[in-house]
Amino acid sequence: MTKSEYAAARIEEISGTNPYRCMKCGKCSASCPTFSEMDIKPHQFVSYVLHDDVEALAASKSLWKCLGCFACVERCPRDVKPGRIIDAARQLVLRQRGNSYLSADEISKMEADLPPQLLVSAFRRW
Amino acid sequence: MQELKNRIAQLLADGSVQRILGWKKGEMDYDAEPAFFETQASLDDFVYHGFCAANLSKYMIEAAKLPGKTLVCLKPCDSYSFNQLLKEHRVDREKTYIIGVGCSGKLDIDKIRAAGIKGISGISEMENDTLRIETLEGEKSCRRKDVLLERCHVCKGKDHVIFDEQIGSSQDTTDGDRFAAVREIEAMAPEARFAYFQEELGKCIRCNACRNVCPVCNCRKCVFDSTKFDSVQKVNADSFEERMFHIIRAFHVAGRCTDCGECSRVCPQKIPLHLFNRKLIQDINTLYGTYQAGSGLEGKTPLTEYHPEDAEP
Amino acid sequence: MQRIGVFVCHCGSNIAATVDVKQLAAYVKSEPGVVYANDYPYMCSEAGQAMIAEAIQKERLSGVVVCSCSPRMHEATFRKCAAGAGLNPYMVEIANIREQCSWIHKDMETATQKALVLARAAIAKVNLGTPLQEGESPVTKRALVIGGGIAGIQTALDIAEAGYEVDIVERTPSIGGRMAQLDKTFPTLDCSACILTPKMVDAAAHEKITLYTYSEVEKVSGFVGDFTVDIRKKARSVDADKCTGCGACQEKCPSKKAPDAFNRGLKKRSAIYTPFAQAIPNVPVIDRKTCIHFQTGKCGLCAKVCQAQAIDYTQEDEIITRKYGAIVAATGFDMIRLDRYDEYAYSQSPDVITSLELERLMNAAGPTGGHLERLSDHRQPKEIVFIQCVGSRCADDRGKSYCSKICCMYTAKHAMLIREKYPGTKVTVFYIDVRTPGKNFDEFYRRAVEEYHVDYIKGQVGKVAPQPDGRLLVQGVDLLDARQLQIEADLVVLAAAIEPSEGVRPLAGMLTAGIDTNDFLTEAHPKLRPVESATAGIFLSGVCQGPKDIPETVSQAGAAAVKVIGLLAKDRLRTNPCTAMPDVLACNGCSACANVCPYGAITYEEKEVAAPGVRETRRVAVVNSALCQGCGACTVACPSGAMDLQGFSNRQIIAEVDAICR
Amino acid sequence: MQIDHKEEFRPKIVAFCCNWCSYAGADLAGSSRLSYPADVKIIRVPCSCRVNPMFLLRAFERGADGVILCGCHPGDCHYSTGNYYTRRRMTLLFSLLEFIGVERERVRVEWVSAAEGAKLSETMNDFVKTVGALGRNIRLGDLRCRN
Repeated sequence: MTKSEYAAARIEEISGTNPYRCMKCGKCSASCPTFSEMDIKPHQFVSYVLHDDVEALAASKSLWKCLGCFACVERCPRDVKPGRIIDAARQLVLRQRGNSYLSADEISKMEADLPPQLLVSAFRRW
Repeated sequence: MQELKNRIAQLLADGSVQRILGWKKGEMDYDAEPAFFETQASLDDFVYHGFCAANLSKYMIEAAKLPGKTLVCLKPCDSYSFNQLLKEHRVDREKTYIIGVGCSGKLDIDKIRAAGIKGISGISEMENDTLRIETLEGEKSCRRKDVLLERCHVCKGKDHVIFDEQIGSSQDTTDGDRFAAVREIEAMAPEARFAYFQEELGKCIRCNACRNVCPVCNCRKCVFDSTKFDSVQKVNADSFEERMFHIIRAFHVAGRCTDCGECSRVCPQKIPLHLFNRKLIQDINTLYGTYQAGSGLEGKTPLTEYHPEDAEP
Repeated sequence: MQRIGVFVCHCGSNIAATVDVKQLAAYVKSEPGVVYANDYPYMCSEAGQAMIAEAIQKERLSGVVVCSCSPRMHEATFRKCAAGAGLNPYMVEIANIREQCSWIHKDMETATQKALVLARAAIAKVNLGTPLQEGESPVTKRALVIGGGIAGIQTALDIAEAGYEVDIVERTPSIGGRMAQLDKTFPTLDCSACILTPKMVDAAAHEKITLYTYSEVEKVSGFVGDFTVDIRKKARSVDADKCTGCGACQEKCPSKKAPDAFNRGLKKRSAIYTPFAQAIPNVPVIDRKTCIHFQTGKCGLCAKVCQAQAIDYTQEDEIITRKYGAIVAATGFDMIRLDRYDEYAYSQSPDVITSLELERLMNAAGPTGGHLERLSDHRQPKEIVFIQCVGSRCADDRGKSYCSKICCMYTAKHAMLIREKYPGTKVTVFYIDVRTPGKNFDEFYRRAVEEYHVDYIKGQVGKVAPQPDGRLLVQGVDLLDARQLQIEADLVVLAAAIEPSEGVRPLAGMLTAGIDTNDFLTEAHPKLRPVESATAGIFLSGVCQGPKDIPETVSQAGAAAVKVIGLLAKDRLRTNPCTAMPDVLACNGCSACANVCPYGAITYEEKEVAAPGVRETRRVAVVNSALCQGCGACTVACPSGAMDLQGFSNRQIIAEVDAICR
Repeated sequence: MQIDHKEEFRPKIVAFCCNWCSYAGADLAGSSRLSYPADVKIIRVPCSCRVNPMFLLRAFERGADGVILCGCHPGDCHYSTGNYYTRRRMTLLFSLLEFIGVERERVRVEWVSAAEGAKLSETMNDFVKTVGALGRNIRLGDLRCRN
C-alpha cells in the first residue's frame, strides 16, 4: 500500500463512508453554504478519495472552509456523506500535527478568518 | 415447594386439571424423576428441589393425547422448550395448564461426587446457598454454585416465556460464557479437534438417551429408525455414531434447539453433546442474527428462512 | 425385482470413439436387475427407439436405462418411446455418457470405467423407481384481473378477445388507473384520454368482460386452474342499474370538502362523486365519511334530486365468490410520499408540486382547466425548475433504491409542452443522468434541448427555499461548470419516485406470489419468465412487477394475456408427477416443510391415521400436487424424512451415491 | 491399516448438480470439450435444496473423498428460493464438520449457471486437485465400505 493509498484508506475508516457508493449527483455541492469559498468542491471530495489523492485534499482551502454543517451528509441520497470525508481529512491533518483534537491554545495560531462553526466542530469530534 | 404442592393439590381437587406432570421422589434425594400424578394420594411423592433437573415439556406431547387438562411444572428454561413444541404443533396449549416454577439452578450429583463426597445417603438444600450432605462418613457440605449443572452457569435467564401462573422465586446463576467451550475447540488444530471428538463420540453406545430426552428430537419416526434413507444399518458401519448419528441429530435440531442441555445431562457416557448444538447456535447467531429457539411462537426458524445476502458456505 | 434393459448409444462416434460401448453393454449385464443390454449407433433414431420398444415388450422390462447424451437432450424422447411400448415413462433413466463422459475424457479405459459407474447409478435408481402417474386437474375457463388501469384493461381485452370470460376488480369507483390522470403521453405527445377512453369503453362493453369497480379481492384459495376468490363489492350507495349518470346529485351535493384523489388533492370534490367525467362505469359513489346524510342522518339532497331514484342509503357491501382458472395482478403504482424531503419544501409551498400534479394542472379537464398556473396566486409561472430522481436511486431509507424509469421521459415531455404552450417560460431541468432507452426516446429528449431550448443542467438541487415574495429560491449545482446556481423559480416540479400501490403485500400473501423488499411482485424468472409469478396460475402485468412506461406495460399486459389464454385453452392440466409426497405415518405436523415451500403447496389437515398400534386424528402435511413444482426443499426441511420427492426419492439418490462410491 | 498415499491416489468425488443450472453447465462443459477428471461423477437433482446432509455423509461413509454441490446462483434459482435454503443448510453443516475436525476442503458448494461450462470445468479440476492433495478420506469414511 502506498502512502497515498494508506491515507485514502484512513479517510474511509475515520469517516465510515464508502465513496464507491457515490452516483455523482452533486446534491452535496448543491447544498453547501460555503461552496463558493471552496477550491475543491464537496462532490469532488469523493473522487479525490477514490483516486487516492488525499494529499491535495489535505492541502486544499476547502478543508478549512467546510462549516461542518452536515447539510450534505443529511441530503446525500447515496449515504456517501462528503461532509464526513472532509471532516476525516481535517482529522488526519490535525493528527499529523500531533493532536487527535483541536486544543484551545492552537486557535491563535490559525488563520484569522476561520469560520467559528468549524472551530466548534473541530472541538466536538474525536 | 409447599406452596407449589398446595396449589397443584387444589387444582387437582377442584377438577381444573386431570393430572399433574411433575417430579417424583426417587430412591435417593438426588434421583427425582418425571411422573404423572392423578390422585391426591400420589401427590405425597411429588417433589421439587435442586435435583429436579428433568425438562418436562416433552412429556406434554403424550399428555396432549390424554383426556382432559394436564398441569405441567416448567422451569424457566423448560418453558422455551414448551414454546418450541407449541410452535411445531406438537403440544396442545388448550389442554395444558402451566405453572412456571422458580429455579435457582439445578445440581449435578456427579460434581458432588467428583468433589470427593462419597457414600451419600441424603442431601438437603440450606438457606445460605450451601448443601448439607449426609454421608456414610458423616455430614459434609458444599456450596451450591460449585456443583451446579454446566447449563445453569450459562442460563438463558429466569423468566418463563409461557405460563399460566408462576410459583416460587428464582435466583440468577449465570456466571459463564455460553460459547467459551465452543471457541476453545475452534481454536484447536483440526487434528486435535478430530481426536477430541473421536475420543468423546467413540464412547457412544447408541443408547438413544439423548434422542429420547431432547424436546425437539420428537419425530414420530426417527430417520435412523426408518427405512427411508437406508440408514438403519448400524451394524455395517464401524463408527456410525461418530460419523452420522450425532452430526445429523445436531443438524436436525439446528434452529430448533433451545439449548436446554438435557442431552449432555442424560448421556450415560458423559459425552458433551451440547457442544454441537452450541456450535450451531453460535453460527446461527453470528451469521443470521441472534436467535433463541422457543422464545416466541411467531416467525420461521433460521433454517426455514433465508436472506438474499446470506454468507456463502 | 425390476427387469431392467440397458441401451448403450454410440452416438455415431461421439460416444463410441472414447467409450468401449460393447464392453459397457457387456459389463452392465451383471448389475442387479438388468435382464437385457444392447448397443446401437443412434439410440434416438427411429430404429434405435424401435429396438427399445421391442425389448420392453419381448423382455417384459419394468425399467429402462439409456446410456446416451444428456437427459436434457433426449429424456423426453425415450420416455415417450417407453410409454408407447407400454412402460411407465418415469421408469426410464438416462446415464449421461456423452456430455459428462466421452466428450470430456480422452483415455478409453478411463472413460469406459466412468461410463460404467454412471450406468450403475442409473440402474440403481431405476431399481428403486416406482411408476408415476401424471395428475390432472380441471381448468375453470375464467380469468381474474386485479387492477383496472391500462395494464389490467389491456390484459382483460386480450383474454376476452380470445373468447374467455374475464373479471376486472378495481379498487376505485372507475377503471382507467394512472393513465386516466395523464395529459399527454411520450414520445408522441398524443392525448392520454383519447387513446385510453376507447379501451375503457371496449372493456365495459365487451360481452366477455365483467367489471367490479369499487371492489377489492378479499380472499384467494385454490391453485392453478381452480382458484376460488372472494371479491368485496363495496357499497356504492347508488343503484347502478337505475342510475343514468346525469350528474345532478354531484352538482347538488352540499358537502364539497373532500380532497379529490383523482386530481391529486388539488381540488375538492363532493361527497357523492364519480372520479372523472369519462369514468366507467359512469355511476357515482357516496363517500360515507364525508356525506352529511351518513354522518348526521340529515340532508338527503342527492336522493331528492335523483329522478331515477337510484340513491340507496341502505346498500351494503356484497361478497361475490367466483372460481377462476388464472389470476393476473395488475395493481399498478403510486408516487412516494415526499414528507421526508423537507429540503424541497414540498409541504411548505403549494408551488412545489409533483409531476403527476403537474399532469393534472396541464390537463384540460383538470382543476385549472388546463391553464398552467401557480396554485398559490394563480399567476402563470415564468420560471420553472424540474428536479429529477427525487426519492429514486437512494441508498438511504428516505427513498427507493431503484430507478423509477419513467421520470426522464415525462420530464422531457413536460418541459417541451410548457415551452410549446408558453414560449416565454424559462425551463430548467436538474438531472443526474438522462436515461432514454426506448424507441424514439433519445430523439425526443434531444428535441426538448435543441428545438425547445430546455436548459438541462447536470447536477442536483440542494435546497428549495420559499421567499417572502412567494417565489422559490432554488439552490443547485452545475457539476460540469462547477458552479453553484441560485434560481428564483415560480414553480418547482419534483420527479418523485414511484412505488407499488398500497396493499400489494397482503395481496401477494393471498396469492402466495413472491414479492421483493420494494413490494414489487417477483417474476418466476427475471429473463425467461417475466410475466409469470413463481406460483402457477398467477401472472403479472404492468408496474406491479417493476417500473415501466405505457408501451412496456401494454406489451407486458399482452404477454400476460397470452400466458393466461394458453392456460385457459387447456381443458385439464397435466401435473408433473415428480412432486413431494408425505408419509402421514411419519409426519410430525411441525410445519417445517410448509415454511420452505415457495409455492404454498403444503397445507395441514387433521387426518385420521391408522397403523398397527396407532389410530388417532392428528395434524399432517398434505401436498397439493397441482401446486408442487418438485424442488425438494421440503424433503430436507423435514427432520423425520416423512416428506419425500417422487422421481428423486431419498432411497433413489442414496442408491446412486452408493453406486458411485462402490 | 495401510493407507495408500502415493501418486496413484485418485479421489472419489460425488457431485450433486441441480437440473436447471449446474447440470446444464456440465452439459455445456461437455459440448465445449472442457475436460475435468473422470473421478467426478455427477448426480442430477431437481434443485440444490433437494440435497439432504444425509446424502453427503452417506457418500463419505461409503468412501467418497470429496462431495461438491452445485446449484444456480443465488437469486437465479429455478424454484426462486431453493438455493437460499441450500446455502444456509450447507453453511451450518460444513461448519459443524469442520468443528469436529473433518477437513473443510472435502466439501464445497459452488454456484454454476447453465452458461458457465468453463466455470464448472475449472471448479471440478480445482476440487479434484484439492481433495487429491488431502488424500483419502479417513475421518468420515467407514473403512469396511472400502473396496
